[in-house]
Amino acid sequence: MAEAPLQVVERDFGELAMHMGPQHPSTHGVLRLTLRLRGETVVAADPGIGFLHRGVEKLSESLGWEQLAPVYERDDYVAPTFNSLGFCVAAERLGGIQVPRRGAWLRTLTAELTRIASHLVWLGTWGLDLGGALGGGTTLYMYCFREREKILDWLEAHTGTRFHTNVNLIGGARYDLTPELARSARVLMNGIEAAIPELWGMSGDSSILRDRTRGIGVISPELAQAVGVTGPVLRGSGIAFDVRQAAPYDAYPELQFDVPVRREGDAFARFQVRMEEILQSVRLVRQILDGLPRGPIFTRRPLKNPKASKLPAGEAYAAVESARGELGFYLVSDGSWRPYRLKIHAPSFANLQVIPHVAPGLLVADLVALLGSLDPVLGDVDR
Amino acid sequence: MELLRTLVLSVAVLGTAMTIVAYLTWIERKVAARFHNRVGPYYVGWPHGWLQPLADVLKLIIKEDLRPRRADALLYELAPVLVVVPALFGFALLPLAPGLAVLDHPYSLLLFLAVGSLALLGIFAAGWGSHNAYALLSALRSVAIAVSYEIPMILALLVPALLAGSFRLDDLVQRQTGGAWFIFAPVLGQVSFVVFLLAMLAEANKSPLDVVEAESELIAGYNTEYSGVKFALFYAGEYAHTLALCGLAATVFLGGYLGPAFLPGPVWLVLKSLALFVLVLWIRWSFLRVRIDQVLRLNWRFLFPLALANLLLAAFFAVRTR
Amino acid sequence: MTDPLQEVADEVVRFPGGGVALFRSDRLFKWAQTGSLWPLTFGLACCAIEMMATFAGRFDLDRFGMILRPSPRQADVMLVAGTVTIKMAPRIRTLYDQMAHPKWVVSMGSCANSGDHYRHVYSVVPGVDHVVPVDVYIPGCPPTPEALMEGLFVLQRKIREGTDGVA
Amino acid sequence: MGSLDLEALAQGMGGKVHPLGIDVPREALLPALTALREAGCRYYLLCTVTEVASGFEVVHGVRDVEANRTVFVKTGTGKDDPRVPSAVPVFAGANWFEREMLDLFGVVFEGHPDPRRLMMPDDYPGYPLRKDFPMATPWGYRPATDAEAP
Repeated sequence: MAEAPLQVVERDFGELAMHMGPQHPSTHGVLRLTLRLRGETVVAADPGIGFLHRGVEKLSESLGWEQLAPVYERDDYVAPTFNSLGFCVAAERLGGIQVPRRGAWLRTLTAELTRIASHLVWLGTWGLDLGGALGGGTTLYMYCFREREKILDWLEAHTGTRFHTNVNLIGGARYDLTPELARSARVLMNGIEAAIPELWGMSGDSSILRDRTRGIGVISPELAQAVGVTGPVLRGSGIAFDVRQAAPYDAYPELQFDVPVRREGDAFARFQVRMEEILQSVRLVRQILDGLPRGPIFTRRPLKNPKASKLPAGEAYAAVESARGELGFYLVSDGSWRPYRLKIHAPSFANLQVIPHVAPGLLVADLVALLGSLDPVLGDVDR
Repeated sequence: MELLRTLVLSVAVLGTAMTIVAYLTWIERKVAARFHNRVGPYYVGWPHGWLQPLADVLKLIIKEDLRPRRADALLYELAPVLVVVPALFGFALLPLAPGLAVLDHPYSLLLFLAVGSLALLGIFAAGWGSHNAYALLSALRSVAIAVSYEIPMILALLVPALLAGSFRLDDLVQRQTGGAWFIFAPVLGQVSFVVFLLAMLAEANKSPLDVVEAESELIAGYNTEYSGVKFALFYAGEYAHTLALCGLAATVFLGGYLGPAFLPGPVWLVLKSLALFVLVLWIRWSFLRVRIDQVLRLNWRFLFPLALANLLLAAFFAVRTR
Repeated sequence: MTDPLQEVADEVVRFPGGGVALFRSDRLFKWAQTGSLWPLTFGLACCAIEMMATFAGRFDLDRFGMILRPSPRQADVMLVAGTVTIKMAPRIRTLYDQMAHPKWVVSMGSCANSGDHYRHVYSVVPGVDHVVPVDVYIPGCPPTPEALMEGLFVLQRKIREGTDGVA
Repeated sequence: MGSLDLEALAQGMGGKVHPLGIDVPREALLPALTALREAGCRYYLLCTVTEVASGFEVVHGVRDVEANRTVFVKTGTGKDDPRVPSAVPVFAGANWFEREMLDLFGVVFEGHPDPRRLMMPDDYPGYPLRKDFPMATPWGYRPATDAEAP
């Protein structure tokens, strides 16, 4: 039988289409990245979300004003107190409700502690991304969670639960601060301040992390503004915008703190911004503990019957600086006992939009580093 | 008669090797826990989880043995065996006492390396056979790394071979009697030991060079699709491969079975290998992972020239003293 | 919690006169299965953060032989931690089918148990038991690490005494 | 960019000023956004839709970071033909926000590069956030029986 002619099949390797997620150790929750790869390099990345869409905006059209804060705390579950704080600030602006100084200062105290805890979760999970579950990354994750446990213990002592604390009320704070708690908070802050150099040594100082994150996922200031990224991602690209200074709320007008900014806009810049933010938060907490004013902590008692609490008709937009960025609430009220329409500007939602613009050209390992540096929380994205 | 001696010796060596390999998983989890200042396995086998490896292996054995429908049957089934056998073969070549080794071959050093790199075939067969994109990517990476890190490893081992003037592991150990371990050779010893250590990290895919099994990027790398006994084989094969390389390093650099008389020869070899294994663990649990192209760049730009220069220096040094 | 090995030990029947010991094999296998329960990392929402805190240094489930396995093939327990939405449910079912027998499911948190306050929302499956058969339910929103550990102990007790997981 | 420009801008586009920003007719949306962009509002904040009696009210939030001023540009659409020009050519950040509004309200954004559903499964019937959409629609997941399991 004649030898079959040898065919030289010249075939371009072409692109490998691949899903990363939604169940994937490093996508910070249920995010599905549809990747088109050529070898190891990403040609195109399209994030698919909605796997944790719990219809919070539809749900909030059937709940009273008093019942909504705990629901929003489950949105961004890594930094929960910011969500209920954002909603309360927006509702107070819509209804013109005054918050007593002590209540405002207490709300800022739990907010800044939650920011530290959230940044520690970010650093720990980023370590897992860059270092792997069976490698050095786990060591960084363990040390970060060890510090975070101390904060959660304090929050449990102050509010009764570890992180969904329900501290914020429309019109003030729910729990008062006892002298022992103030003392233990000071000890806590000394502990955190002592731990940061150690964590920095394990991550920032190691040249492996620098080589893996420098120059990766560079977001230019123009792209940052056009896409509307926010928080440490925006400040990592050289734009010094922080809601705590732009539209101060609660106790921030009376506190001194500076906003860390970096020019390079790459993953390492965002890393530096968040690490400095932890130190700023420690400074803020100390100022609050020193200057906590006396007086009542809320103006209106939380009403048992939700139908009794009404807010005037109208529209309002108010935002707070959450650990991930500007968390805004666009309230539309028709004067009844529940909101007519409520839109949440989720910081992670805006930050994730930058991936299709920045991902092409990165290696798969860089994509994981970029994703970690954006610090998305999928509950916040999907609402 | 000769066959009987080898048979008994190989059963003994294989038996101890497998128990040590099983307990390596326990050592790793305990050492890692120590780094994370937590406790590690404790309640399975009460005092300190000393029965944990038995529980893991037994559970994996009674797991369902499944194969994905679209997996390539031959490659998928063969891969675990292809990974474990070369790793275990290495133990046969290590000299336990003067003139006593399961397989005493004049070129045992080269034979060890040759068989050791067969494990790569198993990894690639697993990656390609299990018809899974993640496993495929991991298989491509493993080929790239193993091929590029073989060369510095061999060059690093040539230096002690050159100093000892033979490729027989037993001669190498004899040459190091009286505390003159090759690692103490003025410059050559330290450099070749470090080069070998780095190459070993990449070969046995331990972090920071374990890009092959990078969970965060590729779920579980080439063994994504394996469960039950086949996964247990992979798990044991990886540890056996690392222990064999540690044993080789101990034999070549730290004077295998030589040591003060109060402990018998083989025990010294085991102790030295375990010491090196803990060193590998120390490196593994404290550094983040290096990216795939940085791993290759580290090799071709730094490790390979360094190993070459070291070999030239050793050759020059050997000629002068001969 | 009596030491499982102790139970196995007193099951040993000393063969009269001979050095042979008889084990009832399923006791031994059950001891092995409870001794190395490998959960599948499956964090959906807030409970995932609490699950990570439980596997971290302070509560350290490694003491009971539990390491997190990323791939469903090598996992024994699927720990569903968070709200199950209709877009995620088919994927949960696929992952469950990919796991090798014997396998168990632990539903962590009231969102996975019954959908919690999102129960009547259009995009939420009211409880993961609509998707996969569940062995242990852990109440709480989120359940504290101690509650999660208690749930896993209950699963161990169930394996030791009750049905051998899902057929 | 003082508020005075807003007054002039609104008049120029045939709209009016309201407490949070300006209200312009549908056709003038893109010119208004481009004008705001030139005037310094380069940061894109959000896009939301509110269902009002006369139809849907689409709101785009833009901000001038230096002057720290946020302007909300509103435009109304009819009940039956919820069509609005897409803001993606002017602001890249509007992409996902508009896809979400399409998914939850059914407002069609003409000229949107990738008009797919964002939150709900692709074959989901109806638009959940509309007032007439019942809250607990039983389009739930029915578990695949073992026969269908892969």
